[in-house]
Amino acid sequence: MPEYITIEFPSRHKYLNMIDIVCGEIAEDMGLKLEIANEIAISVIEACTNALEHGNKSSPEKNIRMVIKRDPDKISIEVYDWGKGFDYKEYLQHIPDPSDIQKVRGRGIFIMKEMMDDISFELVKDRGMKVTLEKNLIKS
Amino acid sequence: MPEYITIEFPSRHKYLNMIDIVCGEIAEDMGLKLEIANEIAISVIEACTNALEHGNKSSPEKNIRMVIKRDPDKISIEVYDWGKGFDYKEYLQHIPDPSDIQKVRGRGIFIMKEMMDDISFELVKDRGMKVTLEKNLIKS
Amino acid sequence: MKYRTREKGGVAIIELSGKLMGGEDSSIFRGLIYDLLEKKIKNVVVDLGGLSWINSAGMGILISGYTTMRKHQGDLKLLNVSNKIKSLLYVTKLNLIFESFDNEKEAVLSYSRN
Amino acid sequence: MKYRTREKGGVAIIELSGKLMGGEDSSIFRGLIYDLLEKKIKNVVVDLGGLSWINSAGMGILISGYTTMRKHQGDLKLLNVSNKIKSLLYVTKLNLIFESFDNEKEAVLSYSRN
Ligand SMILES: Nc1ncnc2c1ncn2[C@@H]1O[C@H](COP(=O)(O)OP(=O)(O)O)[C@@H](O)[C@H]1O
Ligand SMILES: Nc1ncnc2c1ncn2[C@@H]1O[C@H](COP(=O)(O)OP(=O)(O)O)[C@@H](O)[C@H]1O
Repeated sequence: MPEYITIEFPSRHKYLNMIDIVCGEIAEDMGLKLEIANEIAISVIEACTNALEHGNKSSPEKNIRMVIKRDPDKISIEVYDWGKGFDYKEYLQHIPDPSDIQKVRGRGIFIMKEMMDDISFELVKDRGMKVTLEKNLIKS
Repeated sequence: MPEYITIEFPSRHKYLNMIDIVCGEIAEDMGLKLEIANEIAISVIEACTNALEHGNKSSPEKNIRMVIKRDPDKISIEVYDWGKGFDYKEYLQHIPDPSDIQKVRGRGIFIMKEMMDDISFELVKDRGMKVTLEKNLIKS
Repeated sequence: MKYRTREKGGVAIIELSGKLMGGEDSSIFRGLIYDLLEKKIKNVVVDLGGLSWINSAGMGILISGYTTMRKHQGDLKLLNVSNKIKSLLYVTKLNLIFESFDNEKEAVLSYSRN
Repeated sequence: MKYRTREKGGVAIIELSGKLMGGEDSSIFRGLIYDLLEKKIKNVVVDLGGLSWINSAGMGILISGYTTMRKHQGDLKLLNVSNKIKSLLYVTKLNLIFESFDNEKEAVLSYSRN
């Protein structure tokens, strides 16, 4: 039976540290290798940063909701914001080169895609964007 | 405007560590003195332990819900379980002596009462027990 | 909870690490205490320095170890008590029950002084 | 983000601590970079050892510092890159852009080698 951990927090950058620590704690409890744990935490932070900045436009009264689902052989994380979403189908087909140093931003989705096994987007009616990150697990 | 942080997690002792860390992180962000931060974290852990053991009878499929409310001059924490509650009015009038070493358990509520400025209980219909802890803040 | 037990001058030193919080930790610790009694060791020092974490149920585990040892004319003393655990001891006045030390040598020597 | 700036053999060492993650950190760091350029310092070592935390927006801050310094015939190199930051650099191939060191002396000396 999967276990769920849910966290909701205001759209403020300072809470990302807490999210990072929670990811690390859960990964440790699941016995994941540090490298895998880092990839998960980094990706979750990127998803939360996007929810915060692009989805919720940094309005602290808008919450970000994160649901971690622990399965024996998989961890998946959903991140919800209250925004209007974006054309992710188009974006996913033309992800910019992350090593292009003319660009200061625009590496988040690339990083999530590289570090996780699956990433999917959905615009949830009367809600906002939902990003789902999945990683299949190799125990340490 | 107060800020709310909500965490829901399965009734397993191992998650208490995460709760402890989250409390510490939020206390640090609020600039609380370490002593105050410790008192809050200790009390929250006691409330969660009770929700887990007495309220949810350690059934992992039953969640514990914790809501942290940050005000500029106060922090309050609500802890919800799915249990039937207990006769807290009676209990609060006869809190056992915590230094009685014949008793192995029974110090949680005493500790919360000592370390927080206010503790209140409520049996929420169709839900379970709700314990509210409050602490007025002195900045470090 | 994880543990490691050593002996020094007839005194058992139990080093605890991880989390101490009721549940199965309680029976594991009771097992440790009775193992010592079988070996006729009644003087115990519990090193809490490696604990990341304790709650009042965990304190109860130490209390039951203490009362068991006292019943057998022994004692259970604490070593390396963090500030967080100290505040738990103070608020419950259990600091008046448990002798505690910051130094292993002193903790062990305290048993030869009486 | 917190920072401290020092100079060593004409090289500026910027020690970062806390979190580096876009938002206002971006303008603060840009300010640091332009302060150095005004003092005609173009060679920079950024010590990441004290950072508890970075995201891709934080990486962007370092990139913009790097491109600014390069435009002025200087460079921006990294010191004490944690494993977590290393994996961010590798996956984005920015490790090919940033020179990085584990030792301050070497980082500073690397500027006198060319
Ligand atoms: N949750 C979201 N809501 C709306 N737009 C988003 C969201 N996540 C990503 N985007 C869009 O996708 C773009 C690329 O995101 P990303 O790769 O993370 O880089 P960055 O956030 O640095 O721009 C963003 O600039 C934004 O336009
Ligand atoms: N959330 C709860 N639901 C049901 N009963 C509770 C709850 N919290 C406390 N209690 C009751 O109050 C008693 C005292 O709690 P406490 O002082 O924390 O000590 P302990 O949990 O060690 O017994 C418990 O033994 C239990 O019977």
